Amino acid sequence: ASGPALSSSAPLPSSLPTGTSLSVASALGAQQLQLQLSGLIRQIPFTVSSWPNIAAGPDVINAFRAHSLDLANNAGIPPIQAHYQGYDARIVALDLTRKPSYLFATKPHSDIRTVAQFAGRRLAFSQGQAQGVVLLRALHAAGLKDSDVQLVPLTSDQFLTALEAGQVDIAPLAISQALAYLNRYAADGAHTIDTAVVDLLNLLWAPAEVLADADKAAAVAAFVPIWAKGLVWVYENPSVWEQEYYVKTQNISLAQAQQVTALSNKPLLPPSWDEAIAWEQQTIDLLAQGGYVKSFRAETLFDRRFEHLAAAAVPVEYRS
Amino acid sequence: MPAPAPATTPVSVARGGPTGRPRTRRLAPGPRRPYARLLGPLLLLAVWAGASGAGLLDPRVLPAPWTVLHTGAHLWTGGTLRTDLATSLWRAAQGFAIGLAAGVVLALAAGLSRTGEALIDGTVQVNRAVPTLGLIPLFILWLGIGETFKVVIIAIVVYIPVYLNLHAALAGIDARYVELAEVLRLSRWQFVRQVVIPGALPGFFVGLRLAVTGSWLSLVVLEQINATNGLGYLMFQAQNYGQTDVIVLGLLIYGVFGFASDSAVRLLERRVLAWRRSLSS
Amino acid sequence: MPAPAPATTPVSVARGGPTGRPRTRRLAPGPRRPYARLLGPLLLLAVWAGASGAGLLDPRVLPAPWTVLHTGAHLWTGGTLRTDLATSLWRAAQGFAIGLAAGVVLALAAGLSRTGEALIDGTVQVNRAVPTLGLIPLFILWLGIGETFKVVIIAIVVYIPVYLNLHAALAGIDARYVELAEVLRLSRWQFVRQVVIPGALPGFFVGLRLAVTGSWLSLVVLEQINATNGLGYLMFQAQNYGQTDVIVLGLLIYGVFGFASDSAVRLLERRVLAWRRSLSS
Amino acid sequence: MAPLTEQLKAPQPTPTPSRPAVRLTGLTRSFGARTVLDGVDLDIPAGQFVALLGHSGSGKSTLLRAVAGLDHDTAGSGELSTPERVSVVFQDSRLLPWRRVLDNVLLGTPKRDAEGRDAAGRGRAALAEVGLAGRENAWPGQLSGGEQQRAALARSLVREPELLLADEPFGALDALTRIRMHTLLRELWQRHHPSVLLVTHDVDEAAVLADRVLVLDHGRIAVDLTVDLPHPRSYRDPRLGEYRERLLAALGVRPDGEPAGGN
Amino acid sequence: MAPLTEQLKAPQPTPTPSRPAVRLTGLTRSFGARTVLDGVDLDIPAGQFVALLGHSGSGKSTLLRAVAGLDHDTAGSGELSTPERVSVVFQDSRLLPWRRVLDNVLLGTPKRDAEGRDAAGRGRAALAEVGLAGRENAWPGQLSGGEQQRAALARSLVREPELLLADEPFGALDALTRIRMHTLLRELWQRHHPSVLLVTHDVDEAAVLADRVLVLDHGRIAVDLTVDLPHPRSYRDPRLGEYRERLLAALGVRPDGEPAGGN
Ligand SMILES: Nc1ncnc2c1ncn2[C@@H]1O[C@H](COP(=O)(O)OP(=O)(O)OP(=O)(O)O)[C@@H](O)[C@H]1O
Ligand SMILES: Nc1ncnc2c1ncn2[C@@H]1O[C@H](COP(=O)(O)OP(=O)(O)OP(=O)(O)O)[C@@H](O)[C@H]1O
Ligand SMILES: [Mg+2]
Ligand SMILES: [Mg+2]
Repeated sequence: ASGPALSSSAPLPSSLPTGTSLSVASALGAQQLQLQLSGLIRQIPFTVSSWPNIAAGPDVINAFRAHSLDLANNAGIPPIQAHYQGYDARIVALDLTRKPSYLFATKPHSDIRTVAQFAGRRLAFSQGQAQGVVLLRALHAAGLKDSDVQLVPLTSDQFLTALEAGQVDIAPLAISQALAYLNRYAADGAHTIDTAVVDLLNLLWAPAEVLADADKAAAVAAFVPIWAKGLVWVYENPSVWEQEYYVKTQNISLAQAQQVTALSNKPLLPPSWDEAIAWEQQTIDLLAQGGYVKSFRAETLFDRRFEHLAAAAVPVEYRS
Repeated sequence: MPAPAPATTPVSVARGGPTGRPRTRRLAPGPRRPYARLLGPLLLLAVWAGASGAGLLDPRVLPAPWTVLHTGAHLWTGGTLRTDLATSLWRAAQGFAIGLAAGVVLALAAGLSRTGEALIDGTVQVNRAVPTLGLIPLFILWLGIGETFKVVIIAIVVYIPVYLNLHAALAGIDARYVELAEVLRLSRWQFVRQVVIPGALPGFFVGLRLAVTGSWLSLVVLEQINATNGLGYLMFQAQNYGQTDVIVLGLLIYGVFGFASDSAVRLLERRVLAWRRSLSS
Repeated sequence: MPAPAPATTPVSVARGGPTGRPRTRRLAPGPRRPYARLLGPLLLLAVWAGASGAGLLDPRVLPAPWTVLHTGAHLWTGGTLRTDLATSLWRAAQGFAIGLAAGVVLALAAGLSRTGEALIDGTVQVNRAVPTLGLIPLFILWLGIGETFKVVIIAIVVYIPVYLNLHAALAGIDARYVELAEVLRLSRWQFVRQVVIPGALPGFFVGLRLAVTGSWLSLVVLEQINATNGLGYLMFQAQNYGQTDVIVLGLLIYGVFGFASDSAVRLLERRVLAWRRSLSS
Repeated sequence: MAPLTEQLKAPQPTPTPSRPAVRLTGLTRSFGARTVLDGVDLDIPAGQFVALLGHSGSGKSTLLRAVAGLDHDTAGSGELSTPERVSVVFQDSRLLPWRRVLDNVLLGTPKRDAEGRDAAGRGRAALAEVGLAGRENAWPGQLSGGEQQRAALARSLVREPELLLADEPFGALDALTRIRMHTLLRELWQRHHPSVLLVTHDVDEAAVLADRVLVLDHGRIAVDLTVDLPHPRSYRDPRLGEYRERLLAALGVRPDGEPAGGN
Repeated sequence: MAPLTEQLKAPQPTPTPSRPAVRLTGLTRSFGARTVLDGVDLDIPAGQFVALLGHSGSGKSTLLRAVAGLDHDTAGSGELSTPERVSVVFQDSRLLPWRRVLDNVLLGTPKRDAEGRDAAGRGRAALAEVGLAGRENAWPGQLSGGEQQRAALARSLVREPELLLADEPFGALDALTRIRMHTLLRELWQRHHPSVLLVTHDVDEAAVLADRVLVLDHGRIAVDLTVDLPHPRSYRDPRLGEYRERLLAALGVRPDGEPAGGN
């Protein structure tokens, strides 16, 4: 059931016809559970036709293409990839991550202590993923070029193994993963190197064709505040989340779950997207320098009609 | 008439007694020992347990069997293992059924008529040469990301060995039996049922065995895409959280399942091929 | 003596002439038509070209054949396609050779002695049930992420169908030929060479065909790990950059390669099995 | 020995009724460069019992396969007409190894025939007639050579064919069993009067059973002999002696069991 | 018919040299509940030519397989001693379909034998002797039934065994070819003096070829007859008549070719 067409410059419709439905990504089932636990799910004024468990950027783009997904939650890279692949999708909400979410872990018995020492070393690199961009940004910040280091192409799920096997000197690990790694290998002289580089964006995005459907665009607009409130709810109820999500559905121990939630970011839903757009532009330029994409204007990735919605839905403390 | 006796060296062979042995050297492997096939896997398990117990294995790399079993028990009672297994089995079973049917029908069509062969056989060869993983995006485009797409991919993984083995097996059916069927004026359907299928069964069973594990294995990849349960999902998750014991548990379940399903197919095979007098029987 | 003639309906059948046809309905598929197997793939290609030409296909989803060919020519002359293909072929060939040897040796050991069977067969069943993808981390730990590790994984993918098909085929060798070998006092080696291997060849060829494509297919996954060239790498890159034409080119190369290698094995098979009088010959 | 058989060629013309059950005209068959059948002309009237003799490798089985319409891919020419319901006993017993003996006998027969008779019952009866009562559930591989041959015979007999082609159906049988099978075959013939073309190597068998005996040599029918004696015939019947000697001579054997004409 | 053969059982004792080539004592073999060999005692002196007769299904092949040591998994007991070099012609010709005829004949023989003779040459010669010159490169599936049987015979002959076990090796041969093969076999026997145990259904063949004829019935040797006539023997030799009739009677056949004793 598609609604009337909506130009990308037209204001968002205010009415939401009954029967409108969206398919919303729920990575590892988290999104859906979050809204259920917080009760926010009852406030959704449209039908959620499904909650597909789709997280990885390429999978999301595929699902968008297949019309199997209307709204997804990703980091900053996938929208750039989608644009580069010629697929038109727009960012409709964003949450800034101030704390770095990645660390550089060394292999056991390594003498590397700073990013500057990366020169000439073997670095695990997954170019289509956030980890890859974090690495590139860190090298850039330390004044190193790609050619100064050995980039070992791997998918991020092989990073841990590659470190354990001593096949790479350095791999960027998500902080939760890095903790697990250190728990096991710190005794063998494995350590981590902090980086100031953040993976700034946690965003909600949708295919342009969804946003060109007046009814669906209205539904998306209605979902953004709920999404924002959900983030806040999780942040404010860590113990419920640990128990109900990590322990019950993810099969991990409470202790491990607590470690993970302790590292989680405070949600930050800025009323203005300028900083995010600038950051995204930097990323694009960085990737373009490495020859991984062609440069373009980051502005085109954002649908600024939605800019104010998320911030308006949360208490002031979560806006800056 | 009694000729000069050649230098014979008679070998006394007593039969039936405890010392009785035939004098002709046996080239066939001898009588089947039931459950002997368990020996290899049990040995492996013993080595693993021994090495773990002796502290030779880094538990971060390969946890001890008891750790894995403990994790298994824990996930079974308190975790999601039960639903994961049920979901995976159900997916595998659906894909398997469809793939099996498709493989059999295509193999019969291609094996019994040259037109069928011209249309089907080359296409199947191309299809099986194309990486199914590479086709996932295409299938998602056509079928969405729901269950259908998973079942279809499993069916593809299953139909290929079934087709290939069955097609080859029925191409190899002795021409003498085909002649017999012609002379007896069997209808095409009788021919298929009473000559082609039983004659091709030995080869078909190999395809079946490859297919059973194939259906199960493809879940590892498929259940990383829009699944919230299933064994593949469980292992994928564990990889995210670095839970080596869960990963090894998953591999163990695969191993046990594979061995069990293989044994089941073989049991069936032995019953259905009871007529066979071959090297192994 | 002349009995009352039963109601016969003689059918006049002229042979050799243009109208001559045998009166017994043929159940075998009839004489082989060379190159007929190309028909299916060519049809597919025609449909693809037709749909592209008519504008029915979204070129972002499935580019036209000529676009793909153009990309191919471009990558061949100006790009890395040549080295990619050569690298992939070399990797596949090494893994294939090792896997083939391992599969044959293991199948013979398991098929010809009950001890071998007890030790090997169950272990192989467990091994093949365990997803090779799930084992990648373990292999990285043991073998690193260099070429060795890739070759070993390809070898594993290859040895499984070879083992399974050869083992089943030799288990199915007619007991009468085994008796003959015993009576002729063949040595075990002669028995293997002159009875077991030729007798098991038809099944072995099926395994070989599955293995050839298997070696090639596993590159899609393997060449994502620490590879900077190879067909799998090319496709992986293309996926990252949404170069649909390159992906389709890769799939096309797989298809062509699969069809060609399969045809080669079949040609070999037809020559080696020239003695066979079967449904297909 | 070719000239010898030539000179012995029986001049006796075959009595040809208006519409023979089997008619071969100029039938030629060859394998590569070897011509095995070199223009065979043969009419078999409906209901005639014909025995076919010939050296090993002379083309008897090739002829039978041609008449049965089984040689789709063998090079050759000629005209051929045969009745619709043909039954063949192959030289090898050709039982499907994966069907039990009874199921082999019943292969392709409907559960009940046109007259409503139970197929299984008839199969059992046929097996009993060939001396295999009680072996209905054995696998073919569990039968002795002669038992397999008899099972194949039973399979042909339950079919009540218009034309029975039998390729040495008694080759693996001992004297007593063989005589029993002869009786059985004659009885079947008396009941339904099929045309029979029986390949045999036993000259006595041919003379005792058949109305007409052919000898195939060098790709042609070299001898065509009508045996004009009433049935049942005894092996000891002195009138058979003449036929026997003529046939043996056509096969190149002297009556004392030595090869004729040196060699 | 059991009582009949019993009453005909030859009382004649076998001349037993000090050390027989083959000795079976109390040999028993059974398949499930069917006892096929029920305590067979048999000594074959080295170099003796023995023919074995018996009804279809009486256990002749089972006995041969036991002597050849092939029945690893058949239930049974008894003592058995045989020479080392045994050659078997199976009841089916059992050529490996994937080896050409000459390669089948040479299967398992070394390229040159102990005396330095070329195996291929001997194989060709053996094939020529059985009338298959020129067919060396044919596949077994391209041979006629009788040709396959002769190729199997050739395979046994090149081996110069101490004991030759042959299970109806002439069953599919016409009269002339059969006589030639008889001659060939006698020649081979004269050259190397192997012990021979020949299963046949042809009473004449047994009487003409063998020094001693056995009839197997109800799992035992029912008749053990020494044929005391000089070689070569003629089929027409009237002295054979008596042997023939005793053997036919043991098989349950009257001399006129009718079953003995009703039934
Ligand atoms: N498929 C084949 N390819 C080549 N030659 C063949 C083929 N089939 C039969 N022959 C040859 O044709 C000749 C006649 O064969 P056929 O089987 O008709 O002989 P036959 O008279 O039945 O002999 P037998 O009494 O030994 O069974 C033989 O020499 C045989 O070798
Ligand atoms: N594997 C088996 N399982 C069951 N019964 C068997 C098996 N092999 C042989 N028999 C039975 O044992 C009996 C003797 O068989 P054998 O082959 O020795 O007979 P034979 O004397 O050689 O007969 P023929 O002259 O018909 O070849 C037969 O009744 C046969 O059915
Ligand atoms: Mg023949
Ligand atoms: Mg026998």
